[in-house]
Formats: sequence, C-alpha cells, structure tokens
Amino acid sequence: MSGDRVIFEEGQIGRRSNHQAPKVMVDCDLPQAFLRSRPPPLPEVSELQVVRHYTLLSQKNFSVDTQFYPLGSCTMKYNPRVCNTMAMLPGFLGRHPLEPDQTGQGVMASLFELQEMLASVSGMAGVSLSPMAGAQGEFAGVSMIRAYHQKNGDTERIEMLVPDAAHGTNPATAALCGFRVREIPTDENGDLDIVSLKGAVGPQTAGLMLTNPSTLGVFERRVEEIIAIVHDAGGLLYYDGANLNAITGRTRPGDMGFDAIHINVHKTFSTPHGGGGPGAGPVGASQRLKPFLPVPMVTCDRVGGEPVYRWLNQDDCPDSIGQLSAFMGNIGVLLRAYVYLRMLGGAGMRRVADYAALNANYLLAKLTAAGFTPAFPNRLASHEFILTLKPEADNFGVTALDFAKRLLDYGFYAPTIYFPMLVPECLLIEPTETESKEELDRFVAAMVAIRQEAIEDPKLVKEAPHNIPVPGGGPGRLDETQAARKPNLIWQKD
Amino acid sequence: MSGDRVIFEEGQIGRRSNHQAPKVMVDCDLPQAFLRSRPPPLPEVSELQVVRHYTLLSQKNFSVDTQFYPLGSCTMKYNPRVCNTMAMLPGFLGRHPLEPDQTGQGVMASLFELQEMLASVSGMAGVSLSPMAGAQGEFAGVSMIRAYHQKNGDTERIEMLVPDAAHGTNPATAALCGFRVREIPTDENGDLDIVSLKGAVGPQTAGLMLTNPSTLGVFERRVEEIIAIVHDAGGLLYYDGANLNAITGRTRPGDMGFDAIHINVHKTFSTPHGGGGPGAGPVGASQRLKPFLPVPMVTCDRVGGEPVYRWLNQDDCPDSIGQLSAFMGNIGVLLRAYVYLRMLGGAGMRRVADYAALNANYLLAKLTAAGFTPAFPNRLASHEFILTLKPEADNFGVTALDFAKRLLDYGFYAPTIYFPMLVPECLLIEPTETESKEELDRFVAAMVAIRQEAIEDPKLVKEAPHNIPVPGGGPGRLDETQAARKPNLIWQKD
Amino acid sequence: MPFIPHTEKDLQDMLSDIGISSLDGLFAEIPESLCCEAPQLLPALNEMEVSRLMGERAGKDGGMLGFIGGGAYEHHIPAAVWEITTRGEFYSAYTPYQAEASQGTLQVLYEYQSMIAGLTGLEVSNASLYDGASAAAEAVLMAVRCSRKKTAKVGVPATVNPRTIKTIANLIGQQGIELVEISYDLKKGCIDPASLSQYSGNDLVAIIIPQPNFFGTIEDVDALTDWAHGEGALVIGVVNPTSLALLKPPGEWGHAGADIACGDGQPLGIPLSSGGPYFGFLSCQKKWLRQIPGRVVGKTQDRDGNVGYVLTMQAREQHIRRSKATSNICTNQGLMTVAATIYLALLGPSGLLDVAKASLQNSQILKEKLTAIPGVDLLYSGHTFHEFVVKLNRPVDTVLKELYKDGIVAGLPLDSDCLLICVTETKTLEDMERFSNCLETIMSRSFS
Amino acid sequence: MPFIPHTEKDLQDMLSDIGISSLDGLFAEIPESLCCEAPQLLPALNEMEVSRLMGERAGKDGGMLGFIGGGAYEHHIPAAVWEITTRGEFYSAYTPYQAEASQGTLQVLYEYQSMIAGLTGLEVSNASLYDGASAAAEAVLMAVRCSRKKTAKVGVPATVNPRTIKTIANLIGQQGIELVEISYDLKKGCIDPASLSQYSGNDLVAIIIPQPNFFGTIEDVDALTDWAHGEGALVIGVVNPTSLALLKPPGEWGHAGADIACGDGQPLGIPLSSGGPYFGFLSCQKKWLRQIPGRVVGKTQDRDGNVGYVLTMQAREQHIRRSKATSNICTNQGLMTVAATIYLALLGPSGLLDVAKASLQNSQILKEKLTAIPGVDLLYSGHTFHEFVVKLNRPVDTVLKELYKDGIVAGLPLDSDCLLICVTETKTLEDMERFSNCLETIMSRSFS
Ligand SMILES: Cc1ncc(COP(=O)(O)O)c(C=O)c1O
Ligand SMILES: Cc1ncc(COP(=O)(O)O)c(C=O)c1O
Repeated sequence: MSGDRVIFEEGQIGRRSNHQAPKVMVDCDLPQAFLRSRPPPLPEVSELQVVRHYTLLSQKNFSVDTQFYPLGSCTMKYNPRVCNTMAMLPGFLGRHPLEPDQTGQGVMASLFELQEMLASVSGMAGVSLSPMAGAQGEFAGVSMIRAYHQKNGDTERIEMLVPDAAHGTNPATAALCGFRVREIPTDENGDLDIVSLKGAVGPQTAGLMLTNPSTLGVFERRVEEIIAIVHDAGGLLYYDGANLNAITGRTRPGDMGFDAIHINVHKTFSTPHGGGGPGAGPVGASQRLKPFLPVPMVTCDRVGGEPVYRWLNQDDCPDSIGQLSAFMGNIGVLLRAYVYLRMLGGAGMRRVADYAALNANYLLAKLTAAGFTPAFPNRLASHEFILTLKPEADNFGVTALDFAKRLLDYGFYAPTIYFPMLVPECLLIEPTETESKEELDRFVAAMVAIRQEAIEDPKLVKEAPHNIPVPGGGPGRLDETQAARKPNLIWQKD
Repeated sequence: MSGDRVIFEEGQIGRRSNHQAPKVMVDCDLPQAFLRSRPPPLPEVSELQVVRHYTLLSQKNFSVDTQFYPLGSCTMKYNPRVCNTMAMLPGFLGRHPLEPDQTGQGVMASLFELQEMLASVSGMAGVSLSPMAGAQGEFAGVSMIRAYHQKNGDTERIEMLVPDAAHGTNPATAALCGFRVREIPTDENGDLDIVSLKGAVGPQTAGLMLTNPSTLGVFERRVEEIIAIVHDAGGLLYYDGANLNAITGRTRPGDMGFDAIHINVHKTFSTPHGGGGPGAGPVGASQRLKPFLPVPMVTCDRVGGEPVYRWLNQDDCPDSIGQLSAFMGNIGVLLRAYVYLRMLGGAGMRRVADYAALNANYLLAKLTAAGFTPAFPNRLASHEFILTLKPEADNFGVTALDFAKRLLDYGFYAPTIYFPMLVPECLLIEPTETESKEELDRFVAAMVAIRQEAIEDPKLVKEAPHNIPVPGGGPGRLDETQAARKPNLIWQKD
Repeated sequence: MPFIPHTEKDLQDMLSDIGISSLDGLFAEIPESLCCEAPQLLPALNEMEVSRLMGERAGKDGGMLGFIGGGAYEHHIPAAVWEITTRGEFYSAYTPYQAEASQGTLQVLYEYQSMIAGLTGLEVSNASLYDGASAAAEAVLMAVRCSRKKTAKVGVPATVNPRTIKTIANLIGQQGIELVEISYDLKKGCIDPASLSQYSGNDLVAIIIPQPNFFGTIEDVDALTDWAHGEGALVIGVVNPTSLALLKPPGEWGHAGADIACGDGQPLGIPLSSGGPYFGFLSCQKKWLRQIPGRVVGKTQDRDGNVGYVLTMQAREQHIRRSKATSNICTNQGLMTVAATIYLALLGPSGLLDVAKASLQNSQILKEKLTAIPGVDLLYSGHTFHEFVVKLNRPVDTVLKELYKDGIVAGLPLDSDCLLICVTETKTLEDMERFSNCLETIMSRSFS
Repeated sequence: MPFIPHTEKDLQDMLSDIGISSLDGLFAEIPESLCCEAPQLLPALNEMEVSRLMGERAGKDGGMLGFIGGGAYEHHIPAAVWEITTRGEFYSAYTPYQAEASQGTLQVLYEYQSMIAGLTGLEVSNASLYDGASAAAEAVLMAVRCSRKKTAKVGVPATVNPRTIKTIANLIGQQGIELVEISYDLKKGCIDPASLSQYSGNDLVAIIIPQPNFFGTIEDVDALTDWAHGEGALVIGVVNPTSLALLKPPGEWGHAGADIACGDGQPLGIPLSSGGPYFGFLSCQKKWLRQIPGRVVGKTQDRDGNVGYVLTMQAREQHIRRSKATSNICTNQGLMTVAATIYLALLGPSGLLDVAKASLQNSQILKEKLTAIPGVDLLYSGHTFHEFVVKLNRPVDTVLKELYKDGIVAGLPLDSDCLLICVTETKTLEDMERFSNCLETIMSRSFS
C-alpha cells in the first residue's frame, strides 16, 4: 500500500497538481547568478496520491484518539476537538502577527484572559505566554532568575541546583542559561535529599529547579522546607510545571513559594501533542520576578469602559528578558488552552487533579494487587506512578522495554520507560483523568497477561511487538542501534 | 480495542459529557401523559470514548482516500478536500432554509451558476438541482415525462421501456411513477437490440430510459436511431446520467436528443459518496419538458445591474411536478459540485472523460493481455468495462465473488460484481481518471497473482479475505445468508 | 492537470499499450454527428481563487439571529461530530457493498439503527432515507403495502407540515393513493380526538400523526393512535427526534404503539445549510420489517465466529427486485447518519433530554415575553414544544422586514398576520430579550 | 463532568479499591498549609457557549487586505493540508518514542527531513525547532560548537530581520558569544561584499547570511560565502523556504556551500495565526551532523528486514545528555512539519516554483505601481524577491491609518517614513490596484 513507500517513490517526472499552483504571467527577471540551477528534489505527485499517502500514514500512529496512552510525564489526555475547531476559525488563522492591534482584539482578549487564569491556577503574580514549549518556558524562568541576580549585582551566583530525578530539559536549560549544574540526590522514598541540599546551597547558588510532584510520581512533601533552605541561601526557586495536572485546584506553586514556573499547556491544558509539538510553555513569575517576564504580553486598557487590548513590548517592560522568538508565541496553541480552560472553569480544574490522582492511585492499587512492584510502596501516587520491573527482569529475563513493546501488541501505547533513570527497569505510568475505569481494568489485564507470557514464553515478549493493530501490521521491533551507527536521514533516489 | 465493541457497550449508567448539554433552569411543565417514561436507550459515554470509538471504526473502512476503489458504475474518484472545506464554511452551514433570500445570495449565486453549467455540460435546456440522489432524479425525469403526456391528454402511454442491462433504480422508478415496465434485451455486442425495440414501441409507450454509455461499459452506438424510434412512436427519452463521467466534453445527451436526464453529482462531479450518500441528482430537461422541472430552482434577476437571486416555486412554475423534498435539495453537496466544476472549467471536464476512458481502456488492454476475458472483446471501453470470470470459474472453481474478496487482501477495493446481471461471473471495473498508471499496474499484478493462486491454491481465494489491512485485521468472509435469515438489526443489552 | 496524475509520458505509453494514437481514438464509437467541443463554462479557477470566491460568498450568507423552525432546527453541534464524520475513510467510501472492507460504515449504521429504534421506541429502523418529508412519503407507501385493505386512503391531518404534505402528494401521486385531510381544533392548534368520528368507517389504510405538529403543538397521540387502530388503520408517527428525549415515543403511543415512525434527522447534529443535506429516518414494528424501504444493516459472523456487519434483506431493494422493489432509493444520506450517531453518542440520553428541556424552557420564556407585547397574541392554546404561533395586529410582512433590519429573522409567516416562532437551546436570555425588545418597539410604532 | 468519564459508582468503587474514603484522601501528602480551594476563574461555559464566544471573537479579527511580510507570509494553503494534519492520529500522538507504534509520524518526519535537505541543497536536516528566529539562535550555538576557534564571535549583518537578531541575542546571551554587526550598502539594501574586508582577520567563528534579507533584497550569497570560508568562518544561511524554489540553495552558495541553513517554515502551509505556531527548520552539511540540535529521524529495519523509522542520534539530546546536550529543546513543532510536508508534496517542485515566481511577479507589479505615485520612492536599488521598501514623503503612521480605513494593512513601518511591503501569489491585480489607488488618493491630499 501507498503508506509503505515514501512519498518520493510515488512521484513521476512531470506530474503536477496544477490547481494548486498560481498563474504566472511574467517570467522571473532576476540575474541567473541568483537562481537555482535544478528544481528542488520534491516529489511530483497528484493530490489523490498525497491524500492517500498521508491518510494511510496517519493510521500507522497510536494516538490518544485511538488508544490508551499511559505515557508518564506526558499527560496524554483527551484533546477536546472543539478547541481545534475554534482555534482554526478563519478569522484567527488569517491575521498577520504584525497587523495593528485593532484587528486582533478577539485573539488578544482571549490571550489576556488566559494570562490571568493561568496566574490564578498557579498562584503566580504574572504570566507571559510567549515561550513555545516547556523547555523554552524553563529558559525564560531561569533567565529571569539570572537577570534578577544580575540586577542585584549578585554575579557570583553561578550554580543551578537540579535534583537527579529532574527531566533532562532542566539541566540542559540551566547550562544554556550559563549556569553550572549541580545535582541533588533523591532519597529512597522519592523525596529530595534534604541533607544533600543543605550541603549544596551557598553564595554560589542561583536557584533550584524542582518538579512537584516530582518525576517520580510523588509529591515533594518537604517542599516548604526546601524552598526555605534555598531562599535563605539567596537562591530563587524554579517550578517545572510539567506535572501541574496533578495538583490544579488542590495546591499552587505560588503559594508554595516558587519564584518562577513554566506550564506545559500541552499537558495540563490539553492542547494536542501533535506527534511532538507545537506546545506552549507560558511562564509565571512571583512579584519580584514579574518585571523580568519575557515580552510580548497582552495588557488591557479601558477606553470608555470598553476593554482595549494591546501588546506590551520591551519598551513597556525595560527589565524584561526580551523576546524569545520572532513573534508572540504559539498563539494557536494558546487559543486551544483558553477554550479548554473556559469549558472547565475553576471547579473543573480541581476535578482534573482529583480524577487524575484517582486514576493513578487506582491503577497503582490494582497493579500492586496483581503482584507488580511499585517503586515507592509507601507513597500515594500523584497523577502518575512508577513500577519497577526489576523482579520480572531478574526472574524471567524480560525487561521494561520488552513489556513496553508487548503492550503495543495489546493495543496500548507503552508507559514511559527508563525515566527517571534512578529506578531500574521502571515504567512511569500516567493514566490521566479522561480514561475510564474500564480502560484501566483492561490495561491491568494486559499487564497480567504479559507477565504470564514472560513466565511461559519469554521469547514472545522479548521479540514483541508482533501484531501491532495498524493497517499493514507495522514493523516488528526496530533496530535503533543500526539507525544511530549509520544514520540514514534523508531519502535518496537509488 | 474500542472499535470491536458497539458504542453501547462502552457506556455506564450515569456517565455524562455534560459540557455538551445546555443548562436547564426551569423544569418541564408538560402533562405527564405526553412524556416519555424511561430515558431513551442511548449510550452513556465520555467524549473521549466517542472520539476513539468512531475514529477506530473509520479506520476499518476502505475508501478512495486510502485505497484504489475500482467499483464500476460508481465513479470512485478523488473528492477534492477543498470542496469539503468550502462547503463547510460557517456562513454556508448556519443559514436556515426558510430565511429570506437576502441572507442567501452567496449560496444562491453558486447554485444558479451550477444550474447553468450543468445545462451546458449536458446540453439540456434547463436544470433543477433539487433531487436528492440519482434515483430521485430519475423520479423527477420520469414524472416530467408522465406530466408531459398528461398535459397533452396522452393518457394511454402507460409503458416505460427499460433495457435489461439497466440499473435497478430505472425499473423501480418507472414503477413508482405508475408505469408498467417493459424490458428491452441487449445484443451480444452490448448494444440495445433494435429489432426488439421496434417491436416494443407503440401508442402505449411513454418513453425509454437509457444509460449511455450503458452499464455494460460501452457506448450505445445507435443512440440516434434508438431515439428516433421512440420519438417517432410518441415516446420521450430519459437519460440515466450515472455514466456521464465517460463523455463530458465529448458528447452531450441533449445533442443526442434526450428529453430528460439526471446527473449523479456524486459520480461525475466528484462529491463524496459518504459511505452511501448524501449525493444529489440534478435533473435536466429539453425545451419541451422544461416547464415541468421540479421546484425549487434559482433564478437571477438584475437589479440595477447587480444580480439578485431568488427561488422559483410552484407559483412561478405552474406546470412543475412540484417539490420532492421538504426544502431545496442537498445544498451542501451541490456546493461541493460547484467548487469542483469551477476548478475544472470546460477544458477540465473534457479531460475528465479523456483520462477516465484512457485508464479504462488501458486497464482493459493490460488485463486482456494477461489472459482475462473481456465481455465485449470487440468494443472500446467507455470509462469502465466488464470482464467475465466464467473461464476461471469453470476451470478452477473460483468465482467473481472469490476474486473480489481476495482483492481486498491485496489492499484493493473490489470491482462491482454480478452487475449487470447479463454477463456471467462479471467484474465491472471503473478505474476513474484520478488514478495513476502505477496504481493500475499494481492492480493488474494483483489480478494476475490471484489467478495464479486460484490455480495453485483455490482454497486461499475461496476463503478470502484473510488479512484485510485495517486495524485489528477485519473479519473474514461474512455470512450474508445468516444475516438475512435471522435479521439482527439493533443492539440489545443481553 | 487538476486531479489527473498522468504525465505526458504516461499518456503516450498507455495509448501505445491500448494500440491507438490519440485520446480521440478512445471515442471512436461515438457517432461523429454527436461529438462536441469542451463546454463553455465559467473560467477555471485554481484552488486559491475558488477558495477566495467561496469565502466571500459564505461571508455574505447567514449571520442573523434566527427564530425560524418549520421543519429545520438550529441546535448546537459538538465539534467532534463533523471532525470525525468528514474523515476521509467515512467521507470517500461507497455504500458498503463489500462488507469486509466496510466494517466502519456498517457498524456505525448498525449503531444508528439501534439508536433510532431506541429513540422512537420501535423495534427496527432502516439506515436512512433522503429527508423527513420523503421519508413520510415512503412511510405512506409502506403502510399501503402492509395493509390488507382494498382501498388506499391515508388520513393526513392539516397539522402536518405543509411541505411534508406536498412532498408526499408529489412522490406518491401515481400510486392511486387518496390523501384524506383531517381537520384540527382551531382553538387548540391540534387534532381533537373527539372530532375523528367523522372519518370513521372511511376505510383508511393509515393515518399520519405529527408530534409535535407543524404549529409546535403537542397532539394527543394516545387517543389518535387508539382511534386509528380501532379503525384498522396503521399509525405513522411523524416526529421531531429531539423531542423524543422528552415526549412519549411512537412505540408507546396508545395501547399498541405507532406502526411506523419517521421524521427528519436534521436536528441530530446536521447543520442547517440552507436546506440540506439532512436525512430521513424510519423505524417500525418488527412485523412490518419486510416492507421497510431503503437499506438495512444486520449483524452476522464470519466462519470463525468473528462478529461483522452486512447490508441485509437486500431482496427488497431495487438492485435485486427492480420494478417490484419496496422503494427506488439507492444512494441514501449515509454520511448524515454517521454524524447523527456521533451526535447522539456525545449527548447521551441525559444530554439530549437537556437539549429538549432547554428548548422547551426557552420557548416558554419567549412566548411569555412576546405575548406580553400589546398587539401580539398566542394563536393556539395547546401545549407546545419549541415552536408556537403568534398573531399580530399588523401585517407580518412589514414586521419581519423591520426585525430583519435589526439582524433578526423572526419566524416563519403562516399567513398575513401569523408567525410561527421557534426557539431552541441555542438562544440566550439576552437573545430573547433583544427579540422581544425589538418587536415591542416595532409594535408600538403607529402603522406606516 | 466535562471530559471525565467517571460515574458516581466508579468513584466509590475506585476509592474503595484504593482503600481511602474520599478524593481528599488522595492529596494527603500535600501539607495542609499549602492546600487551596478551586481557583476563581471566568465562569465555565459549555461547548455551545464557548463556541459562540470564540466565533464572535474570530469574527472581529483579521479580514484586511494585507501587505505585511517581515518574517511571516500569506500564502494559499491547500485545503488538504490541514484536513489531514488535524486527523486525530497525528494531532493527538506524542513524540514518537515508541517507534513501532508511531510509524506515521516518523515516516512523515523522514520525508520532511528529505524535503528540507533538498530545498536547502544540504545533506541533512533535523525534525524542526520552534521558529525561524530561535532556529537561527540554535544555528549560532551549533556553529560555535563546530568551530575549533578559541573566540566566539559571530558576524550578524544588519540586513537580518531585527526580530531574529533580538531573539538570537536573548537566547545565546549567556554563552559568551559576541555578535559582530556587519553593515550594508545603504543604496542597494544589501551587503557589499567588497566592504567585508573591514571584518577580515576578526576571527569570526561564523557569519549569518540572510536570503532574501529583511528588506526583501537578494544578497550576493556566493561572494559572501566565499569570503567567510576564506576567513575560516562557518556560513549560516537564514533563508525563506518559498524563495528556495527559485533562488540558489544554501548548499550551492559559493564554492563550498553554506554550512548550515535555517529559517522559518511558516510559508510552507502554516497559517499566519497572529504569529504562531510556526516552525523553524535547520539543515547542514553532513560533517556537522553530530552537532545538530533537536530531534532527528532515521531509517532502520526490524529483524525481518522490514523498513521502519526511529528517532536517532538521541545521545545529543537533553533526555540523554542532560546539561551537555546540543540544545535544551524537547517538544518541537512536530505537527507543523506534517503540514509543511503535505504542503510541499501537494505543490511539488513546479508548484512551489510557481508560488515563488507569482510572488516575485506581483511584487514587481506593485513596486512599479506604487513608485509611480508622486511622493513614493523605492528606498533600495538591489534586486528583491517578494518584499521591498518604499520611502514616503510624509509620515508613514498617518498614511497607514488612512489606508487602514480602506481595509488595507499596507506594510510594516520601518521608521517614520519607510514602509516594508510584501506581495505574494495571494494578491490579484485588482487587489494591487486597489492598494495603489488608495495610496495615490492619500498621497495627493495635502498634509493634514
Ligand atoms: C518534567 C518535564 N519537564 C519539562 C518538560 C519539557 O517540556 P517541553 O517538552 O514542552 O519542552 C517535560 C516534557 O517532556 C517534562 O515532562
Ligand atoms: C447506472 C446508475 N443509475 C442510477 C443510479 C442511482 O443513483 P443514486 O444511487 O444516486 O440514486 C446509479 C448509482 O448507483 C447507477 O449506477
């Protein structure tokens, strides 16, 4: 079928969808030296071929719309279709970013209200929507911390503390912001090791980046103490909001004492992941960091009682860390988050955390009862939790990777594996609040069945996947080593 | 997976997507006697469950967007996505049919121009767009013929002639219009048997319904003579336009002398089939039948040079056979046809026929060269053609049905089988102009491979399909006899 | 070439494989006298140009605050409905003749039939007809087939939507069926069961009962059904599907239930679209199953016992039965039933009930507001669902034109001084206030 | 509950399985002092209400005849692009970490990389970055990593889009890299290669070459590239992807070709959307592959030799390399690359060339029309692609405001009397006439 070939292989020299091409009357009069000598090697295919090819390819994906997707740390919950439909209204799509504010009052009203609502949910004093993903939100937050210290002449604070369980973007961002990264270990209950933290802080400490609930799926119980330790040392606190879904309406990073936070709207606010983005990473600031928020932001003036929205730029915010991209951020994504938030309201945001936690703890209880080993048996799960398959690996030679691949055969996407790196053979499982009890029960049944297979027929599990439910069946386990050793990154005519 | 259950089985009592429900403040005050005692047995499911269920179900379909679909007589060509996008613009979707004409000038301009263009393509004097499908177009056409004879006091014309190769809707429609149906046989070259026709016409003849090219995939060469015979006998000529795709821009039914015609826009004008509709069956009339066209139609007045569009109703057209549905027809479908026609223009319409015929004749030549048996070896194919698998059935015991089912395994939808009924073990194959030569070559290869299987391993073919390329694999050959014997038509909780 | 993939080389190679030298040769069998040039149509536009044209045209249309019903109703349509319905796999598939490659469409239709049967309280449903009016015509033809009576008289109340009545008359006109008009109570706006005695012994084959009727009024369906059955006539309910979440379903009317129910499915997630495509639904008691028109999907199995769905009872249909078929319908409104099925699944029983209740509530609110305006009176006293008729003390035409200037399409004029007004869940209190304020202003002006 | 499927019974059963009595119990580990109530947000709306609100807001926005470019460009987007891109399977999938269950996304990305490499004439491409400006920043960081020089000076011409320059400065500000401004020929509006000698021996690690540059002017990329390579500096081309169908690709600049090419992919089928989401592309010569930032997809096989695609060379990335990663990027702009891939497949080489040529042609036409108006002069003499700068003999602000009243957004003001104007294939002759007529009228009025 078409999906098995690459689009280039569908092409024929001279095949054209010319209803897509504009009419050209005068020929180009640019000097030859500026021009391309050969046409670009793009496929020459018909519109039907394109539609068929990419429709079939789409069917080769697992997605939230088709499968349970318990990918820990990623919050793969239902992305309401109405958010897409509304963000794709022609009035929103057609407007150029540099048009006068007058032609964007509709979108700007929504962005302004989104800023306010995110501030309210997170407990921060101000929010800028411009970062384009979580990692850029982190960059904004950490840059603000740096700018703050610089403004205070506190130039010796060159170290950023990062828990060993932190997501990779945390240390990578700290490095990009020019900080030396210092890792803080985690104790056996999944809490940050306070003794080590105390040992690590000092006059060189710019701040600490914390995820809470942590990537271990548990709430950092001594967060107040941690914050006090860092604050007392003159450092600031960064909150990685990727796990905000666990606590919306239950507790607020701002109330905990964090100075900066980013929010993955593509997690908690249910904008789609799109197979890898775009997301958006709005950044929030405490009162002291507010002046440093990245521009642009939307402000609202009242003119004759009517709200008039306007972009704030570096001129309006002289202390701002500035713009982080060419325009105003991933507006279309932010509109989706706005629509979502409007449908949930405050009570709805609390229900998100309540039922995300309910599903996670239920699944944990069921899997534990079925004989699986939780990484932190004495802890409540947050919206996600970790199993270690070390017993299974030791006893039957079947790894977390094998379990993951075999789950695909059962029609489930796999949990996150081997992250966080602290827990051996770990599965990080996040069911989200939008899955039903029946679906969770089916997942438990599949896990139990796979373990039985691991006992009776380990090869079956070790060589999975075998029958991926996509058209054409999908390939078996792919060789990643070969791919990395001899990278084949672009198609070439042979 | 979800697609394997019916939606009802996903439900739980009390599960609600209440963001979809309006707020109700006052309770209903209707007398109890009017009210329903139990809620209707609809599924109680979440939005995610709905989206997942129907997304997965959609993947279980073959469609033009995913597979080659050489279904004869059905013209399964590419349905341009822009036609859908344009017809779904909010301005078009939101307008109530009974609003004043002022709020519908955009849609009415398009419908008016569509009427004119269809008249031009078909060579008819006037067109009404209101019939909702081909069969209703036939009803309109045949009713016009009846009304014409009645208006002329010609009440003895109670017989409608229909070739034996005709589509089932022809005789069914003639009967619905109160005519006695008289079949005219086909000769061995696929032409209408002129001798029989001559013997059949008489003062009782109301008319003849003809498809040209016929359902046998060949052009009715003596159409002028046939028309003269019927006209001379006082009958009128009806053209079943389902096969118009074969001749657009090459010849016109109006020029042939037909009095009435219907057009399947869901064939020639590429509106989608939607798994069984909606289509639209605009009806065209010669000068003498024009007054009888069904209402409503759009007319254009000029007010101060500007066009103003207006619906014509029975009051405007006293001889009209009247309205055939509550409102104005399948407007959304007609808009799609309009967009399509605007993108093709006159030259494009001719190319449609040219390349449809090219693909059909190419496929016929290749399959014949590969040893398959054409039903009419001495004829050119129109946009479709017939193979008879009688040799294969006789020699290997493998039927047209078996070939059809086995083609599904190869990722092709099956041609039309056992229609027209005249040709034993027939495959009616229509590739359409939007398929590429490569795709046709792959189809030929599959046919050849299946015949090889029929020789070597007939069971494989007779028990097909085995591996339908849809998620989950799809069922094997389904038992239609059981289904008809003990109909199970609705889901019930067991 | 738009949508045609052939390169010049393909063309030449294919012509040579066929053994002819040019495209003209493919049409050699068409008599020369009949050959024509490409038609002169409006100039061809590329996709960009046609998109701009259609965008401009769509921009001109609609955009009013609308209170028209009369057979088509504005309801909120969840975004998921059309995002899924227009997926290529549903959109560009044919009628599911090859069942194994069409399980998506077939299972949806099976679920659709189940939902329609459930909503109407009847045992079986077909897989759709063109629209509500043509479905009513098919129901009449079906009733005549079901009946053992010699006559072919069908009672049609004057409370049935006049568009439906005209369509029935036009579609069954050649079948020798007589439509007997049944009159109604001019005070209440619905049929007075007591008045039916005048039609007794008339040998009616069937009667139609609209619920709610054209005026929005709720008919006494139990009494009407029992009367009809007493006369040996079948009962055809013509119903609004939204109302069925709230009102007694046809299957429970009277002692034995209606025999056939039909109606327009448009309120179930189908956009107004200036009139179509909508779809007709039709369900009936099991005993009439073999007379049902149109396609029907059934559940079955493959050799290994795997469940699957197929088109079934095709022996009734035109492609098998030809001139003896139960209907000439072939292409129906398939995709619309996909949308309706998704709509009903998203709403569920309680959601649909809320839509019905909110519509009823809003129409009560608006009714009160409007009739409080001097010169505006309620025409009928019967209970209504989401439509009602008001009588104005000045020409409706003029009033409508004035309201139009305010961006309001106020309703459907019934005659020179009556207006049929509809309100659904889509209208807010402010919308209704805007309407009543504008109307009040207009009515308070002196006649012009 | 919106989007939450739990029934009351589910809730009770699950709590009891967990062994707690209420939802509050799930949050027992949160210190009491930190617990909060549900936040006070704007009131919750149901889907119908929010749809109406957003419909009204969208109705307010845009709708102008626009001639602004400056980094984002209006092009026709074929309908098929977004109908396919927003299919749930692409839309609601995650980054393809489980390759076997993500072949759809992965193969699209592989095709995307191939197309970008082909367009830019380079050997490898990543799978997208946030936007063009941040991609330029990543390119600078990458160039510094690639270079063996001790300094970290990068030449940035003043003809680069100022938004890009600011973004680069903000994103790399903490890496000790010095951005050296390269000046340009104020007559021609592009860099005079001869003037570069002033920067020679400056130990530049890399220079950026914009093509076309911010003023729409075409740079002499061959000379610039050869000069840079002569200095031992890497060349980073910042290019408009549409222009690449027509203009010499970075891989062929000068004798050795640019080392890295990047830019904003928005012109390739991405709606303007008030500024995003767009995407950044980045390609490079194979020798720099190990320094590339962001995700990369590679082709591989399973045990049976079936072809498949996987994320590869992940050892460069944050989730493996952490603080030593080539970039901190994780989520990129995946779905936008799906759209761009479909866009490029639909257009093909000749279609994209036609878009480039039609844009060029229209900008020539408009340039002539506008500069024929008294008081309107061309600022620069260099060759341009689809943007150009005019100088007005009165304040740009006032002129823009007047044109705005005519429904025209005329361009981007560069300073008090200059305007950067863009025309693409989307504008008709009538559109351009409307613009020039309106401008002529305004310019003929006396100063106000
Ligand atoms: C804990 C955590 N932090 C940060 C990120 C980075 O967010 P993004 O992928 O949007 O850049 C992620 C997401 O993958 C995450 O899970
Ligand atoms: C030859 C022929 N005539 C008539 C029809 C009936 O058209 P429709 O299905 O639109 O009612 C068809 C389509 O199936 C056909 O192929």
